[in-house]
Amino acid sequence: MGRVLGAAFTIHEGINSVNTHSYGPESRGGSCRSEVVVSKGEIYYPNVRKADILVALSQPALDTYKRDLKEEGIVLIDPNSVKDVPKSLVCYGVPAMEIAHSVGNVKYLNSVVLGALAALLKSMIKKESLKSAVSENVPPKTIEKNLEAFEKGWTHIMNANMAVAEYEKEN
Amino acid sequence: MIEIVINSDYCKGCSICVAFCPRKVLQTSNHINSKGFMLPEVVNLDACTQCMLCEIVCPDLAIAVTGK
Amino acid sequence: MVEAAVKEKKYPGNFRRPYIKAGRHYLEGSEACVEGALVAGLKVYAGYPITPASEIMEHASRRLPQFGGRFIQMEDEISAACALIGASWAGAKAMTATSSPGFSLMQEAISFSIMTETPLLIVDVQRPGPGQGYITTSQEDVMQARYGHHGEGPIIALAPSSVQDMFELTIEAFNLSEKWRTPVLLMVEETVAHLREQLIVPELDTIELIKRKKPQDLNISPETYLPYGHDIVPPMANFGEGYNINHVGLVHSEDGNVSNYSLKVHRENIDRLHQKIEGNVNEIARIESQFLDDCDHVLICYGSVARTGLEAVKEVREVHGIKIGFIRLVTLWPFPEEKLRSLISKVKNVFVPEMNLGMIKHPITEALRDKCDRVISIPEIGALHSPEKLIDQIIKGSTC
Amino acid sequence: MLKHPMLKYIREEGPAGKRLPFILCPGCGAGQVLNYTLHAVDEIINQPGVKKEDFVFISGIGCSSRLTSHYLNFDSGWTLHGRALPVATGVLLANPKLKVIVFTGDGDAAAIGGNHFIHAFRRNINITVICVNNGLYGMTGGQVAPTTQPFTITPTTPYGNVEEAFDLCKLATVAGASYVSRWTTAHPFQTIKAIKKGIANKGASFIEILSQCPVHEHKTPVEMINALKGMTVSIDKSMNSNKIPVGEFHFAPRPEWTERYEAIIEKCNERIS
Repeated sequence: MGRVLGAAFTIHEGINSVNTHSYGPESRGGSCRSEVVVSKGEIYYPNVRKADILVALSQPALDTYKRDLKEEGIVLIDPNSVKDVPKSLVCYGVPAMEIAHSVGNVKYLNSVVLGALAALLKSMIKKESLKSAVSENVPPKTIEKNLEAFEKGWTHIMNANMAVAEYEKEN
Repeated sequence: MIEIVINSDYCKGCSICVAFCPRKVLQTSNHINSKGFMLPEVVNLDACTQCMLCEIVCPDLAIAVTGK
Repeated sequence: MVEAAVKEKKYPGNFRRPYIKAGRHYLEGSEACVEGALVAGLKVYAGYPITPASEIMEHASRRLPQFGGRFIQMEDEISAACALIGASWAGAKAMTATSSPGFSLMQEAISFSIMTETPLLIVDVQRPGPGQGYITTSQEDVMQARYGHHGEGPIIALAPSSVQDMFELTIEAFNLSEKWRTPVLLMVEETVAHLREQLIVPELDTIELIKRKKPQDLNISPETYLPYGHDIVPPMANFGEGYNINHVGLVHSEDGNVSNYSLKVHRENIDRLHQKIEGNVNEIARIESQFLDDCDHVLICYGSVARTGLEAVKEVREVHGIKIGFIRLVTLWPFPEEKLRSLISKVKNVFVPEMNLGMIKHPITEALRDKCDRVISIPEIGALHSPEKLIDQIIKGSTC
Repeated sequence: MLKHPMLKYIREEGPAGKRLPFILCPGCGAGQVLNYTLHAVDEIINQPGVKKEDFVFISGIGCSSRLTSHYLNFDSGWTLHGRALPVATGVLLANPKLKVIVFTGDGDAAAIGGNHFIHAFRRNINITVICVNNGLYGMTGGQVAPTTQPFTITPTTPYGNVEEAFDLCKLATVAGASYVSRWTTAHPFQTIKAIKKGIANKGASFIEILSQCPVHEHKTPVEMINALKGMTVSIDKSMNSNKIPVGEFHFAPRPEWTERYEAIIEKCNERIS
């Protein structure tokens, strides 16, 4: 997921990005993590120190890695598996697993989340850039399904945003 | 004419050629080379059938027989 | 120049070789390393899986047959390194990648290939030790690279710090090994091997490729050919070309004779091997530097530490007003003592951040013995220094 | 002067001086094995279409490995102890057209190089392994080897060897060699024939040659060769015998490593074009 996000920024937007991933026993069956640093300038230190956005797809992942999130950072979760989110965080939910299954199977989960991320990052990166990066990084036979998953993730967040906006307008 | 030549620089006097020769053409001699090895000598050239066995078994490529 | 290599068909079949395209890519360090090697003309990869170097091996196994090259997974690191030696003798550019414990197993083969003057490339994706240590990042093999193998054997070792470097220095490593007829080590850290970032590939025919000097090129006949003679870097005949080359690892004279041993023959043999590399250190070694004009202090680093190093130096200069220069050793071995000395006139402190407890600090201290007040090691184990840590240490060190 | 015919394949001297006589002790079986091998190679080179420069000799370390040190007028590599097979594998990866012959000893092949031994045969890569088995470590002083018989007294088993010996031919066969035979230095013509067959076999061939070490066994070469003859029996008469069987144990050609890999290269080629 980090690789696709990084490629979208670097290849399609010409913005520097560096992607690192956790490497160890945890990447083979436990919780694993992938980090992306994006900058218009040079990126020297490759790791994330204080993240603006954290995508946490399991409760242990959020519990472990929330320490690296800015105090008022944004967290994107799958509400079906992550129940306990600290109040201080700005939280968005996308039922990624559920949507992935509706598209086909669990393999499309990453594309759902990328679609959701695209909605959250829409001021920074064009939706089309991310869609192109998804198409280039998945097996050719699955492009259509992946893009469908991407769109569903995108729509989910956009609808949620609209709901929030309406709610705020009403109150 | 058959010729059997023993290279005294290369020979280490192991006598394997003497043992392998089916016609007793060769025999260990009293000639000692510069390294102190006792060389074989040809004692019965007429009996040689050019079977080349002495040439084939020599560990030091030190003996040569005229080819057929 | 790549075109020339393509034209020189060593294998049957007309391959439309799918070289990496010129332009912008988003690749992992491991992938960039293999792509660079393929551009350099890699033909044989023999390896053994080990974390965190397996990605290089996996990528090579996918890509090599597309170029008519051969990939083999050997039974251990020892045999992997030895297979490279055989492949190189038969004329192929050969490489392997391993990590620290496997690198230890390859030391005998490295020593042997120094003695037999066999060009090959070994990539060491370093992990912390001793023992199994851990599988995170490290620079703990930089001394093993030079002194790990038995005997007086000079080595060439390079330290990449970015994905771009992984591509470019792999090509440079092959060029150096072919030019100087010697094994070359690429001392990578896990940080760089698993980093994904931008890689800009130049037009392939602008990349300079060096091939080993052969006796045929110098009109030397098989009868007069000396496998270890003619020049300080002897021309190397490949197997199968009728030059009847005898590769020997015992002390030998120029014609490869091992039975006329004398102290003189021994000394000449070792002196030439040493001179070939150490005597040409200024041509072989590269150093990058910034902000050296007005500096009171200097930070010297290599590999991925150069990333944080440069960030820290910039911030310390801009925010804290401390005049500190930046030096990155692209080449670790042969150690570029003369070049390093020529860059620095006189400074107070030399900071040496390393992902070990201070290894390259020693040759730096030796090189700058009269050019600085003190050398301060900034060690880190198992992780890349954060810029904050470096900034903090630099401020502390330069104000007391 | 009349010279031994095989000296045409030997560098008797070079610019830095003489290389012969061989460094081997008087009556060493390794020298005989070299002689047999050169006879076999000579017969193959005299066949039409075979070039001398296609032959490559690789060896490890030990008495038998000294054969390829600097004596041969062929391409050769004298490599690390036990590592001849991986180096030979590398040679074939770079140029599968070459005919690679490996000289090795019992310690080199079965002890330090034991792992490479089984894997080279499993891969069935196109090498001919000629193993000079004298049952001990000659170069280092006659110590016990993995092929030494139990109860034998050697410098490192002063109270007798407590271990059983390897049967290298069985080991090579189960590991996957496509041609396996065993002879002794007392069987010159059979050995030459076996080596020729081994080189002709496209795949991994193993030829074990039981050999004498007169120095460490404290016997004359001739006594030892006679003993080798006496202690062995042809494989078809070996059923009810305690003697060591000699002959051709296994011949079953199967796809060779580089041939199989060639198919992968072809497939990649098709997919690209």
